[in-house]
Amino acid sequence: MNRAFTIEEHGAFRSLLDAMSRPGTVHRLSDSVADRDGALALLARTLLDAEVSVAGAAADDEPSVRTVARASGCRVAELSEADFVVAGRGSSAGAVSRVRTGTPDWPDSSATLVYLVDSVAQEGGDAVWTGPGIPGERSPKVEGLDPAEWERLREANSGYPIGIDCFFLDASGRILAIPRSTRVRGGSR
Amino acid sequence: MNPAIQMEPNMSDPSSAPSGRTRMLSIRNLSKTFKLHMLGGVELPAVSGVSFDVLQGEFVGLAGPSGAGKSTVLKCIHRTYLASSGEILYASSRQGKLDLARLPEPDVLELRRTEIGFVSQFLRVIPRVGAQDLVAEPIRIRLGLDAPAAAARAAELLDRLRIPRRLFFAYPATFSGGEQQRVNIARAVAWEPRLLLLDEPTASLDAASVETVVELFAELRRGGATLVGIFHDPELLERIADRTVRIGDPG
Amino acid sequence: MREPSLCEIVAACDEPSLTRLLELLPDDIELPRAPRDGVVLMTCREGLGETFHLGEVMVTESLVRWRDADGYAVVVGDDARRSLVAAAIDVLRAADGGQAILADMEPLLSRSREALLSRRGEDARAAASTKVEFDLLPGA
Amino acid sequence: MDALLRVHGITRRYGSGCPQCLDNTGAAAGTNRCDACGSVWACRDVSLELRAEEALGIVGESGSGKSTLVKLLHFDDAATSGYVELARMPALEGVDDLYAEGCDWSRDVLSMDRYRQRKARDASMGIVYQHPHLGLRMGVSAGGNVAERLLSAGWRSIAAMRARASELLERTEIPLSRMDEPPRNFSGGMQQRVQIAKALSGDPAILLLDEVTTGLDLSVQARVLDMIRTLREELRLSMLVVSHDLGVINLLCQRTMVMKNGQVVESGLTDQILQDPQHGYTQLLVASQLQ
Amino acid sequence: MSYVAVQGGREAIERACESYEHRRLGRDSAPLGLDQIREQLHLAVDRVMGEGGLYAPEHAALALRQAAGDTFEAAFLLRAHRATLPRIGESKVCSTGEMRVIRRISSAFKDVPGGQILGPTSDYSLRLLELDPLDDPQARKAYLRERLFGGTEPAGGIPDEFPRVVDLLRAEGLVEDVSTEASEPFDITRRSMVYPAPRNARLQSLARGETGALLFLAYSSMRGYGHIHPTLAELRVGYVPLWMEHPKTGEPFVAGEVLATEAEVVSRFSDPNGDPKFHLGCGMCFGQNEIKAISMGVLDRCLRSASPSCPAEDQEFVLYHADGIESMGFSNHWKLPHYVDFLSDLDRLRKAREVAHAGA
Amino acid sequence: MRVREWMDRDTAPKGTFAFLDDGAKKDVRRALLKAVAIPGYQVPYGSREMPLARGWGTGGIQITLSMLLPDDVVKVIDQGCDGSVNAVNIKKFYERTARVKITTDTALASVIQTRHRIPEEKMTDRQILVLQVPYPEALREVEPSEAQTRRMHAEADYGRMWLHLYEDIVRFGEIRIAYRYPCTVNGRHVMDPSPIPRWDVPKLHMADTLFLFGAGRERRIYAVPPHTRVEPLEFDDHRFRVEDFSGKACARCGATDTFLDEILMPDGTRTHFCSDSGHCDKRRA
Repeated sequence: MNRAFTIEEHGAFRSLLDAMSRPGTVHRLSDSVADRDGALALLARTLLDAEVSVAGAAADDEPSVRTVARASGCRVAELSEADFVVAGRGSSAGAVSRVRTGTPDWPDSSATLVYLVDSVAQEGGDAVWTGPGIPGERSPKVEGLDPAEWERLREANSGYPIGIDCFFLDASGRILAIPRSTRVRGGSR
Repeated sequence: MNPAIQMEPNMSDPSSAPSGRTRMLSIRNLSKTFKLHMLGGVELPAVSGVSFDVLQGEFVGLAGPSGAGKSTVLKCIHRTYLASSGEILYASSRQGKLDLARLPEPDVLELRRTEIGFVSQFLRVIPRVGAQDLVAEPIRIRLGLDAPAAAARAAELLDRLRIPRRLFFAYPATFSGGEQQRVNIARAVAWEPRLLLLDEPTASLDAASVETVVELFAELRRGGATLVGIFHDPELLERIADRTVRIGDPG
Repeated sequence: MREPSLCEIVAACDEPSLTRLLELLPDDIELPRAPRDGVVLMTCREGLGETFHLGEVMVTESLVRWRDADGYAVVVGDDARRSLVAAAIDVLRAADGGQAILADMEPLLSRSREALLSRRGEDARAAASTKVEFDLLPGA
Repeated sequence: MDALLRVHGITRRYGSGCPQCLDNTGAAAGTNRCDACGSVWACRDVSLELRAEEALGIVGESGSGKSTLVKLLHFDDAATSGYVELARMPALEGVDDLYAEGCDWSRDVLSMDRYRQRKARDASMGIVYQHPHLGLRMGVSAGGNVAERLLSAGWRSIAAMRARASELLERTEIPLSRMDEPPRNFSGGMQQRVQIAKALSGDPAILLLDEVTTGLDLSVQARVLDMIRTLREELRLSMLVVSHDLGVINLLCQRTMVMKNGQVVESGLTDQILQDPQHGYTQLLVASQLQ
Repeated sequence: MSYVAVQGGREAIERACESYEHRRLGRDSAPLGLDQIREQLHLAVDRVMGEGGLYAPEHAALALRQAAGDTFEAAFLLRAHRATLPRIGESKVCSTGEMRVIRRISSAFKDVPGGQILGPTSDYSLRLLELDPLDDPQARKAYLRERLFGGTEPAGGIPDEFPRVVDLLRAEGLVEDVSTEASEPFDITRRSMVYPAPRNARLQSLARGETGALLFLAYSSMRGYGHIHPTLAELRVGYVPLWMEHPKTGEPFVAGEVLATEAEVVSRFSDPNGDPKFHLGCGMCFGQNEIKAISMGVLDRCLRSASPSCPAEDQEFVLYHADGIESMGFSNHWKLPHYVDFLSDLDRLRKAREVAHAGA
Repeated sequence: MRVREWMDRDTAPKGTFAFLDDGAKKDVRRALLKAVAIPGYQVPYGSREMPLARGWGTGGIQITLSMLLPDDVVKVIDQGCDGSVNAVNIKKFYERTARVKITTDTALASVIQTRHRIPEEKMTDRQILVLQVPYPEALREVEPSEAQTRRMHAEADYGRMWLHLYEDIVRFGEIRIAYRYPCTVNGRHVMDPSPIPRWDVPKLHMADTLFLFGAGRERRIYAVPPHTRVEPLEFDDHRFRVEDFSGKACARCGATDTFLDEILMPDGTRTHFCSDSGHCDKRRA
């Protein structure tokens, strides 16, 4: 195996882990990746393999799905079966309500969503995030995300611990996460 | 089968009698047939086409030969038996005019709780409940008296019915037939029902007790209660009932 | 008895034959990736019809390319050279122009096949000699 | 009087079911097991309404489905179909998403997730099983048994829980000196009374009683039954009383449902069921009753 | 400075490893060859492969040598090695019907179609320890070869395929139908077990179970803490072809052969649907390990009990505790220091005693 | 690559960076992300066998290996001590397979793997603590069946765990659980914090550090993200208490605010030393 590749994946995972542990903070997957497609492929290589599957939230997410599948060798599945779901253009087009959210016994058997957005920033948003990983509160900003998604996510995560976890991947390959444990108050975006 | 004597066959509105007194009960064309599945579905007619009225405050006796179905009529009114056909119209103080033959069960229970009492020939013994508690229970629950007041009232009734005080806390299951029946009557009258159905309440009583019971019934009536009853002793019936309705001979 | 497969025959080669087979391989066989050892999950159907994973088998896998054709082989055990030879023979059989080389290899493979069959024949013979012969009792 | 609990066509089937099932099973067929596919219809299309402060009896022989019904209502088992609603009551206001805005009735509790089912159940119901070992932890002290539901409900003061346990054990006539003893040391009747105390600990509006006196000596039975009567009156409980014993039903219940082979064959006022049974099976049951 | 117990051990640990190795290499004896282990201790090799869940005779022999003959340790080495290997893929569904049989017996019928093939087994030998070493092992080997292969070929030989005894019973409708999962079998090496476990997951788990653990549990059922009194319908030992699929052409091919043991047991009957039928159980494992296959067959049936009434019928009990590597590792870990836990325990005990004495 | 090249070259180095194959690492990573998203919930994963025995930290090792970077500085402790058998073994393994730097100084480490202790020194938001877990299921104390405990977590049915504590208090006047003290995480899941002493439990609450828990044999991974509520189970009138070291001090560094090992001296007396050896060294330096 390519050792440099392997180490790059280790680094990307540390960023993903950091992002998920500290919701609302911004991270870069790798210094050598500065675009969304590259970052998406790296994310896929880091986390996915033939044991899991990917789906697109909408029909026009097909190219992103191909990127993920090619980079990782993972399977392509129906939306309702997929472990990872790519939502391009900042919207799931309502797919959030159809992806797996886990079961009471196995809340982890849920999908992880990756939204492709314009840009992410740790501050400047008008909603207030609280919960594990957040000292006090944070108001991150996600540009290029369909404002309706927030309500959809709130709905999907209302039955905690059942729910879904999301990454927002921006045009310059930066990433920000929101796990199901985060509570979002106010704001439309 | 002979139809029962009909008092006012044309009565159409049971809520007001010509005399001006309220019609409390109006039995219309009541029939009851028992179907015995264990005997291949054989049908035993008990009463057929019974109609009569009872006015508010009246004491109406049911008469007729043994097996005529007097008790059946009484139990149909109490809904212990399900009428096969006919109507049993009852003027409830709270719920208005009702057909007891078809009233939903929870409403029947409500009436039994607040308006209609029944005295059977036998005391329904409840294990481990003493005589005084047994009588006090309906006073507490239905009249809403507190426990000491209910106990006092129960004691008074039991005294009048000459239940020895030493038996107040004893379980009635151990009592003689007469004692049990007196407790039964005390329990039935204690909560002052609006309509009291009596199924041979004095059958096993001595003469002195019968007199006390007659007095108690009289007191109930002075309070406005209506009574319908069966008595094994025709003379007693003659003496205490305002009038008698004859239930037909069995066919 | 089941005809031994190419992979089995190559795996059964003696060391000199294997060396010779490697020498006979054309120089321009491409290895898109090096032969790798790994495991194959062995799935079995048991006597009651259920399919389950009996366990993993250590194997070596090779993938080769030659003249626009792909050759592939998996041999049981950790032996990259045998796996590579089997994959190469696979591609020689599939591609145009492999016949001459294969003809050179044939005697080696054939010898190995014979040896393998003979070994299996011994197993069968030993088994047959332990078969219980029930005599039918007379008068039955 | 208002209803607290409504059950609509609840069914519990074990097995896959088949088109012949409905003809092959039920009271008329005399079995709850389908010959064609082997499915068992433990409970079939049962509906009922339990009113405030009423005791509703469910009578039937073993295999009639009465205990299954109780299990379904207590979420010990999952129904195949049908739904169950709970009336709006203060104790249940804390359960998320149980009532729709402005509705007097909850949504179907059978289709809620188990977390909320459990919360709803703990806040509204208590259960007493025939076998004390089902309802009690035999190795945990009597007081601890009573405290368990309080702990589940979020009580966090040892002193308060012990006070509450003492009160309930006293009510069920368990000597307080034995509060810290495990029920495994107790007699059957005493175990049953601890079970009742435990069932009452969460202040339930509804008490489910499953053959609670079966297997007890007659004298012990009488004591337990009397206690239940008293508690019902004092605590204004609604009860669902399951028993094969018409005597128990007669004593405790105003209304009664008769079940056979998973189906309800008859329901009515208890005295009417006993004195004027309509269905052949009920007549047989009444005729077979020891007096 | 006085003795300080807070630090230490690195050097001692190194020396302990070396000491083990030194002892293992022996003082005066010749080094142990892998081919010797593989050929002459083949049952130990088989056992290690089965419990290690990896069919790799060379590596198993290596592991046995490195573990100084400790099969637990050797199986553990094999599994640890497996963790470093990529999974190249899955085989096609392989069938024991294709097994190249070296041994096959049935205790259910005297003469079964296909015959009773006793094969290589110690079952019928006297368990007398051979105190006199062989004068000439080579001569003995030659003698045995002559006995086995020397004469004329036995008439008929053995068939390529053997009918299954269970199938013969099934044709008569005498054995239960075991419902099988149509879907992809569960893979316990990739997913954490879910209870109730599907049968295919249970079989996979038992197939890599520790022989002694399976025997103990199965024996508890046979002896009376359960209800399985097995009759061995069939026991087979032989080589099963490992079928793979060519990724480019899609053609199936045989990558090699895997030695395996399969046991089918029938047990007392019951009438699940009105029609009394025998219960069945199936056991199968890598290598020749007959006790394991039989025990697994018994446990397979036990674990299908509708109402578990003894430990051997409790899925969690059996499956969580039958893996030798896990139970051995965990038991070993008690040898690690537990100073902190124990001190914490002491603190609790002292406190409770204080309370008790204060109350007294 | 041509066939000759392959035959002529040196044998390729066996083994990958950080030992585990890619599939295993990805499985662990996916589980870790779920674990962080549902604090205190045990995520199942495949769990590969490691060259160390089950029970010797295989869960923690898999977590560390799936995220280790060559420039990480790693500290490994067992019972608070860098020199303990288990810690030495694991460090050797990391050095060999990932060539990371090893330290005994908590402050210098980027990843700390531990068995049974949390360092005394307050950890920062740049650090990750990986805990080795023998029993991931806090409820195992009261319920042996996995199917049952899973149901209990699903329903947040923790009455029996609380009852266990209640009974202890009634019987012994004290809660007997010494280590592995159950905690409620994020107000929802009851979690086993691994066999750390009660002394260390408060360090999990609203910390700056990410805590990852790995149980290899039991195939579970769970996590406590930073700034997360971790509350030991306690009663209003019977509070959670840590080990009592009042009146004792480390015989080596004099600390009175650390978890102390009790050492039996050859003369039969007892003395105390810091359990966290690295911290003790630092104080003496």
